Amino acid sequence: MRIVSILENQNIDKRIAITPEIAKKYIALGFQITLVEKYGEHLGFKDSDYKELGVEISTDETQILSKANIIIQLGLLSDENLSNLKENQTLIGVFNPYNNKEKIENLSKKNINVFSLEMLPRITRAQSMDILSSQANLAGYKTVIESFANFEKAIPMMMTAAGTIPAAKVLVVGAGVAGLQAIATAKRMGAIVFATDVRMASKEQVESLGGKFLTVEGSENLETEGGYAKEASEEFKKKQEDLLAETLKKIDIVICTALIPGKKAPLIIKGSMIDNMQSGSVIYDLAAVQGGNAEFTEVDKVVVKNGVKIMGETNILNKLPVSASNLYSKNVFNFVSNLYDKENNKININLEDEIIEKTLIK
Amino acid sequence: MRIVSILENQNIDKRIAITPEIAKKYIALGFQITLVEKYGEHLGFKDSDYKELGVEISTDETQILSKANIIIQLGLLSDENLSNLKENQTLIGVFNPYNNKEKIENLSKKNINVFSLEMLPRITRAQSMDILSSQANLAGYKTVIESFANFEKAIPMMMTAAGTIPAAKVLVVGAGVAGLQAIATAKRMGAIVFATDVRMASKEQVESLGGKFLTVEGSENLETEGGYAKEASEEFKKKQEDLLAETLKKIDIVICTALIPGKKAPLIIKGSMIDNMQSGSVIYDLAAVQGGNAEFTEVDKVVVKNGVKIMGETNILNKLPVSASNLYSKNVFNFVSNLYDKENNKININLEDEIIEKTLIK
Amino acid sequence: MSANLSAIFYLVSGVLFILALRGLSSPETSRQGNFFGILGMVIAITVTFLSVGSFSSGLIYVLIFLLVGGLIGAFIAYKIPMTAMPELVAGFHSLVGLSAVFVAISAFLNPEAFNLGSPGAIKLASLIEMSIGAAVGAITFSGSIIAFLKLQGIMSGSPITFKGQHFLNALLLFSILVLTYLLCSSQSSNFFWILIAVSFLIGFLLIIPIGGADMPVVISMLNSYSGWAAAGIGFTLENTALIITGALVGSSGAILSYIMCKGMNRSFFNVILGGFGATEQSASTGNKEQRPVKSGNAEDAAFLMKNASSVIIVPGYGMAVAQAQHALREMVDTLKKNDIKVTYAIHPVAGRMPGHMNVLLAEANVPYDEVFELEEINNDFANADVAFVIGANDVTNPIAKTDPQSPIYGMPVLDVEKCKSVLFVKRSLSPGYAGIDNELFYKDNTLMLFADAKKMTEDITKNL
Amino acid sequence: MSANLSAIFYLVSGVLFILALRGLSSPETSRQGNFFGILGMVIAITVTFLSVGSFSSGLIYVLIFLLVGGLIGAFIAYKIPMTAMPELVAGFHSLVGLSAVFVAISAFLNPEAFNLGSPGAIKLASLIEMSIGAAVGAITFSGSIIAFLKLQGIMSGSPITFKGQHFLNALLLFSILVLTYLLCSSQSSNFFWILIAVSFLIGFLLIIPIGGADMPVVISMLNSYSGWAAAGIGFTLENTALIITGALVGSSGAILSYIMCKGMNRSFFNVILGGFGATEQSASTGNKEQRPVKSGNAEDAAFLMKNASSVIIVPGYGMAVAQAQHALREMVDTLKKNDIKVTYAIHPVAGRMPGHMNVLLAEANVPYDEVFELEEINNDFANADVAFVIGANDVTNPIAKTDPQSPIYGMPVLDVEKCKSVLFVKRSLSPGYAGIDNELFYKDNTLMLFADAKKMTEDITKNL
Amino acid sequence: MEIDPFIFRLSIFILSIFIGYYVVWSVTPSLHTPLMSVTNAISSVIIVGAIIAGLAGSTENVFTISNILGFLAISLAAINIFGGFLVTQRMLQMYKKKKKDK
Amino acid sequence: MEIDPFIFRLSIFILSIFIGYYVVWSVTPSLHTPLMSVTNAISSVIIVGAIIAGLAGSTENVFTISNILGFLAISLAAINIFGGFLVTQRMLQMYKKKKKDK
Ligand SMILES: NC(=O)c1ccc[n+]([C@@H]2O[C@H](COP(=O)([O-])OP(=O)(O)OC[C@H]3O[C@@H](n4cnc5c(N)ncnc54)[C@H](OP(=O)(O)O)[C@@H]3O)[C@@H](O)[C@H]2O)c1
Ligand SMILES: NC(=O)c1ccc[n+]([C@@H]2O[C@H](COP(=O)([O-])OP(=O)(O)OC[C@H]3O[C@@H](n4cnc5c(N)ncnc54)[C@H](OP(=O)(O)O)[C@@H]3O)[C@@H](O)[C@H]2O)c1
Ligand SMILES: NC(=O)c1ccc[n+]([C@@H]2O[C@H](COP(=O)([O-])OP(=O)(O)OC[C@H]3O[C@@H](n4cnc5c(N)ncnc54)[C@H](O)[C@@H]3O)[C@@H](O)[C@H]2O)c1
Ligand SMILES: NC(=O)c1ccc[n+]([C@@H]2O[C@H](COP(=O)([O-])OP(=O)(O)OC[C@H]3O[C@@H](n4cnc5c(N)ncnc54)[C@H](O)[C@@H]3O)[C@@H](O)[C@H]2O)c1
Repeated sequence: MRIVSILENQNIDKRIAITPEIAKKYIALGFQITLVEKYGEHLGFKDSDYKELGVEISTDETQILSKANIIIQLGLLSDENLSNLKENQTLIGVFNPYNNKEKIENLSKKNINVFSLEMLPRITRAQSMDILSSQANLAGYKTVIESFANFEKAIPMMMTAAGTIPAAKVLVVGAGVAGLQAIATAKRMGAIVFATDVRMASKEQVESLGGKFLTVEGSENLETEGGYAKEASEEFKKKQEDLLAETLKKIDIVICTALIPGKKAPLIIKGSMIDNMQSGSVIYDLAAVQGGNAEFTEVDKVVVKNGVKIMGETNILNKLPVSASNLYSKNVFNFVSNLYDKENNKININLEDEIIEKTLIK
Repeated sequence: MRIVSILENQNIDKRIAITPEIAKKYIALGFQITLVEKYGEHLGFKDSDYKELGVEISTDETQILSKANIIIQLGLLSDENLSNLKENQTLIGVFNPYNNKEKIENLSKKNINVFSLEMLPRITRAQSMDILSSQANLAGYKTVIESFANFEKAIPMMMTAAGTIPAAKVLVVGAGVAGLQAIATAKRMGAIVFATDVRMASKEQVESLGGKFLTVEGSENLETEGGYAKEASEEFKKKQEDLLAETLKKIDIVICTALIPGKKAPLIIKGSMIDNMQSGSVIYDLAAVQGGNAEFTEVDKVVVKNGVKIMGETNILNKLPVSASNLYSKNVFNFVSNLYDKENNKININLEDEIIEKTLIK
Repeated sequence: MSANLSAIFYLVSGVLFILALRGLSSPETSRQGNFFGILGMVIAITVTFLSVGSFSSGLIYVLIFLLVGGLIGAFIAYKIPMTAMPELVAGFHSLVGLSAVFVAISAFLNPEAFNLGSPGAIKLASLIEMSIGAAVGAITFSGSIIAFLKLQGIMSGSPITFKGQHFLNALLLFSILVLTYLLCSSQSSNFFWILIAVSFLIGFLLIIPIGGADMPVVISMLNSYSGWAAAGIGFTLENTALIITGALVGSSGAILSYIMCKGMNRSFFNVILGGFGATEQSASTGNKEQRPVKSGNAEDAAFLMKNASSVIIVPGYGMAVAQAQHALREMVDTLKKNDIKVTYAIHPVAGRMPGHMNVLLAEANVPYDEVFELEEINNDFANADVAFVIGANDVTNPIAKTDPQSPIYGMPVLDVEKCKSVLFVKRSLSPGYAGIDNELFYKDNTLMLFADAKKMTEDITKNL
Repeated sequence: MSANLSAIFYLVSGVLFILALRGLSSPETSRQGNFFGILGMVIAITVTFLSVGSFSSGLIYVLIFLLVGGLIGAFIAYKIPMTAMPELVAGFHSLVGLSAVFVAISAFLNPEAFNLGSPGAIKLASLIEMSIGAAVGAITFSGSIIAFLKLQGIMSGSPITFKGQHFLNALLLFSILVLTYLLCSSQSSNFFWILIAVSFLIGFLLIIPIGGADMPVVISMLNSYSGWAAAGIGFTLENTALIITGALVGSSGAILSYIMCKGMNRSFFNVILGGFGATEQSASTGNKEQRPVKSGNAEDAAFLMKNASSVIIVPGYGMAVAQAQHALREMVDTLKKNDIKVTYAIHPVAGRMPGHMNVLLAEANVPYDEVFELEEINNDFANADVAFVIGANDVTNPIAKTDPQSPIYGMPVLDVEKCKSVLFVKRSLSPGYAGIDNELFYKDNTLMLFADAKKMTEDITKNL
Repeated sequence: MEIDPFIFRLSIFILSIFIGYYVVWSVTPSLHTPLMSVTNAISSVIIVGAIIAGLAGSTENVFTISNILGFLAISLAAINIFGGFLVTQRMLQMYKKKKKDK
Repeated sequence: MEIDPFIFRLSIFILSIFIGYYVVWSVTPSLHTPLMSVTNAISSVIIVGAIIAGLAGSTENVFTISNILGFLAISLAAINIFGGFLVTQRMLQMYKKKKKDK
């Protein structure tokens, strides 16, 4: 069984899918590995590091792919490379099947097993393969670091002989995995952190990290109707918006992480709210690619509105590629281990297994 | 009495010397103020904000300077502007008199009072005017934020389902004001922080912030000879270097802040040490302008040696201009208050006052 | 032996008993305390022999019975498993009760021997004292028997209640008074026998409505009764040792049951009156079947940890909710001061976000080298004395290893149950994120500490 | 009144005295306790009047003297400033001692009235008891007088020692035994007078070598003596109330002085034997002139803060060195639970780097709205009850406002001294960064808490 | 002027109650179980009464009902005394071992 | 079989010592000063002896030395009783006030 991986388009993604640490684990399980040359060099993993472990390094992408049983990537391969894939090969990565429907259908037709890992069910057993969690977690962290770096004031409170610098106020919109890590990171730095989410369960979670949850008056009535706030009345939404607008006036940094799986990101920070924000504030929109939670978000651009910097990137993890690759490759390894039938040395596509069933794209 | 200030060369310095908050204080003391137009706009202080307080805004720099009794700046004025200054005007700022000897001598000849604030004596009473402390403090903070933003891994320890990210190890060289703030900031973020300094008193200070002081074996003998370690023997220095080299092998981020007043910064991180550092590590050299504490430091460039990024900027505070300006202008205000004889509405150059005596450049 | 001398010796033995109880104020002095108790008893018995003076041939029988009883007692003491302590104490109580009854009867039948007058003309005071001794003794006896049976599982542990129970009890207690009055006025032995019979009945009725969980309180209460019985007999026999000891045991038992109720957060009167407690309990249980858990307080936890040589801390989401990280650090510092090795075991998904626990522990300045991930530390549980699970639940649930049906099947879990003792700090028995019950709560080596994590940790620190 | 009835009443008053002391276990019940004490006293006195029976014309004098004494007592109680409590108690003790002596003499002179035999033929036991009562009473009297004089400052507070002091004391104590023996065997009143005289001398000698600082312990010890004296007289008069109360006061006083010694970290025997303590003290002082400071322990600090309605915390570099921020937060939480308003006052240059304190307080999760900078809070000190200065020094030094020569002249400082009380937590009297002495340490409203900041804060929390 | 000894006994009784009260409060909770078994053992000081009962009466007939009851009471109390003290000893021994372990 | 009342008194004495011991340990340290003044007040129950002394002897001559000493002792003890209890009351009042303040 041969596992291979080639480099992504470096403009889009600097992450890699197999770190030396994980390569070692594959080999221990009995796999052969081939990687393209300079696979990890930009992250400080030298080809020699891989070779020492017994990994084959090759220059020819086509040849690499042709030998492969399993191909592990982050995003889809280039069209050319895709067309070279053969029957019974297995392709693992994050392929966004909604947007790349056609390409993937072609592969399926060729009897290529395509596993797209963002489809993993969020069951406990799949936690160790959950690339969404592992990457969102890092994204949440990095967003805070980036926005702090772009903020022209200091974050923590400092009472000094030359006057007091007040603690910066950070608002985290959406308290999922990324949001929670953002809260934690901002809090560590000494910021005063507020957070908002539609899931009521997140209030406790936010508070467990020392954040303040923006609770809408009258929200108690809502909670009884069921944990989720989706079914919120118009009146409630109005109240929530008012609260947000009011809060934003004193907020220095906004971290947007609100997403709805499979849909466009909800628009939460309206233009009128931004108008009322202090000049010099920063909005970092992690949801930029899905449309953004803030009104003027543009991907990979810094939009300045009324003195407020609104930022968002395609892939913030490009700024944290080493950690991101470490976790990603570990996730994939766990996934492959689950897929692999060691006794018979073959990929065992057991559709009874929810994990395999949900990720396999048919 | 009229106080004026014009913009610095924006390429070198984005800070300003009079914020609206401080303008108000000057006016309350009975001063008039004139500023150049768009003086604080880049920092979010609008001209209208100043005007509301009674500040005069003017477009003509020459005119502004000619009306002035006191001119408050950060760095020296352009040569042209300098030549326009007149007798009995007072110029306050940070003028680096060692490097700008000639220019300042010219001014003195013209009977212009030049006060260079980095010459302030470090006495308790001068603490509120101590621009070195206030700016170094912010620099220490920002250096950490910048180096974290440039580090390709996550800083805090995270034990997750996809594996553990170990806590990053940070070494702070020089535990003065900037160094201590750097220690505090890195520690907050969850890094494991080491620090080194030649002043033995700094050990306790480092530990008071949760950092680990690199103690050289046999240092106990040294301490008895007097608080400072300058008089250290060669043998001791050798030991210290070995310890540092050993430590650096596992360090992810190095923050250099070691300075010796009025001298070139000491070279502490030797090339051989950098060779042994892990690829992907970051060295941020705050001492870059004074020559740097690391071997390959170049001002305003990112030098990559053996996978280690070595960075250093002329003025890191350009990335934190709002906070820096707030503190700077407050410092200067305190200095001016001390200088100003309210009853007689004049500048009172009382050479008995250590603060005035030391800062006045003759 | 002169009456004065023996009185002094009785006083001495009373004082020794006081010292015996006092010794228990700390584990160090406790064994010394027990020794004082034994000494006091030896003195009391010896003095009695010497002061009776008339060494009838009965002496030999006395010695024989003493020996037989002693042997039986010693045998039981050595054979009984430590876990059966509560039953044992209950059983022993019944004996004290019964012997009080026997002594009272004996005195009633042969008052001359005790200097109480002659049959049919017993001194009034003595008659009253005697009745009290006999009645309380009988109540102690039958009550202890029931407690014993309940604890042994021979009788169902669940409360047995019926309508009018309290009324009946009150009636019977009142009848005791009446019977005593009649006895005193008529000196007729019949009333004495009825009195004793009714007392047996009362003991029985008092204990059956009390649930198994409250038995420790009951035992302590019966202990108290046996003390009062002894005191009653003491007055009859004009014996200082019996009076002192009886009063001592009587009041200490009563206070102890009060303290225990407080510790269990139960109302003393509800427990003692019985039945009331039961309804309350069943209400909170709902109709869900509830398995018994061992629950303790901060003192128990502190005791366990103080005597451990290594402790592993397992933090979970509850620690984050309670923001107990600082308090936890404080507790660990105190443990370390006592030379106890403490490490933290972090499960990869503890909390609600990756690295949740790390954030909090770093905030509390926990050194990184004390923090271990699951794989590093999972084998250490078997060698550790105590696992201190604070607000974690799912991440310790062994069902993940055994039941493929369980939603968390396949998740690696921390093997806390391999520790000698497991302490679980949480507010209730409610499940964690995964919504499933945790088998560990019901294990023998688990002690549940029901409280907010911060509060509990602080309390434990206070007790260390 | 029959002897039995009065005995019962005496018992009741004894029990009431026990309850009086028990009431002091918490401030809530303390006033009730005092009431029990008064009640017990009223009962004891009334019963005595009733039981003496023979209402001689002396009764009127008794009442007059009672009234006069009562008025004087009440007057003193109302006039005395609260700060003079120690002197007052010492003074009162002397009275008890003296009255014990008087009663003993009275009984010796007129034994028939007390049922003790006739003059020259007093019962042996009574004679011994009487001697004990008189001797202890006399010691109490003269000892208390000395203590009173020392505390009032009439006599120098410093220990007065001379060679052979301990030997002399031992000799005198031994002579008491001899005198008692002689008295018993000869019934000669002379020995009785000598006995009393020697006892007065002993009291005097016992107290003079004890330093002023140890006086509270001494007072409690004298309290104990007065109890024993009362018990001695109680035996003489065969009075249960006196015996119970005497023993109660005697043992409680002894234990209290032991507890106080422990609290002050002094050896009980050193204090009681006197003189030893003194040498130790002077050694530690060295030869440097040292001004007196009031130093306290965690309990004192806890007590002050518990009774405050607002507390301002002033952290400084020492808090950072001790890493006491978490412990401090814990303490503040506890204070807030007691409804005490707590705020933090941050001096701009507290610590060793700008914002030093903020970093640490944020780490301990102190809410930002409780943290104030100097200008915001400096006026609040005047209205606060307690300033808790933890490891800060220079930033509170008022010399910056007054002495232009001082290196810190001109620096704004926190006006902590305006608080009702100032607590300084630091390890010693050594100066801070600026290297100058701080006047505040020696102020009247300052209490120094010498310890590591973390340790002390934890201890205070325990005592809250 | 003679006081009935009963009153003294009553005093003793009442004072002992106080002692019992205080003694228990000062016992550490972890020793509550040993406390129970010690008090249990102590309360069988009733054996004093049993011995008197057993030896009471004429020297000839030692088997009056009264005596027999006494004998039985002796046995019962003896079980308690030996059992109680020994079991306490065992329990306390356990505490000691634990301490030494570390 | 009669027991000397002295023995009873001794018992009472000893038991009271125990109570004194325990009672003090349970007093909160902040109340140690009131404790001292209360015990001081209580110890002047010696007034009982003083009254007996004052009233002792023949009804005619109430001024035997013995009586006079009694009278003096009464005064001294009375000072103590009133002074002690009242001053305690004042101290405790202070505690109460402080509590209320907030
Ligand atoms: N780490 C992640 O990224 C992540 C993300 C999402 C979900 N999860 C899931 O979260 C779970 C984590 O396991 P866990 O053991 O940490 O938590 P858990 O299983 O959710 O258990 C937490 C326990 O803490 C107790 N608790 C809550 N508040 C408390 C308080 N104030 N004081 C004391 N106890 C308190 C609760 O019991 P009481 O109510 O009885 O007090 C609860 O049983 C796993 O099931 C994991 O799959 C993890
Ligand atoms: N903030 C800045 O930027 C900066 C920079 C440099 C210098 N300074 C100077 O530093 C000073 C700051 O004032 P400050 O009041 O914060 O500090 P300070 O005046 O230096 O006093 C600190 C006190 O803490 C005590 N201490 C040290 N370790 C302790 C421990 N473990 N437990 C308890 N107490 C401990 C010391 O007394 P013991 O030894 O008796 O315990 C010392 O007196 C000012 O003079 C300021 O000018 C400030
Ligand atoms: N069981 C597991 O193993 C497991 C693993 C990872 C995550 N989770 C849970 O899944 C949940 C979602 O995590 P995620 O980060 O992947 O979610 P996500 O990335 O899809 O969304 C991020 C957050 O945005 C919030 N959001 C959506 N619309 C919003 C709006 N209009 N306003 C404000 N907030 C809005 C969502 O509620 C969510 O919390 C979390 O509760 C997380 O704990 C569970
Ligand atoms: N009294 C006051 O009011 C006041 C105000 C500010 C600062 N200070 C003190 O002044 C001192 C210096 O502060 P600074 O930040 O201005 O100093 P700095 O900027 O001149 O130097 C920074 C640090 O580098 C260290 N250093 C120099 N050579 C080194 C070498 N070879 N290796 C390692 N470290 C080396 C110095 O000891 C110093 O700690 C600090 O102790 C600070 O607390 C006092």
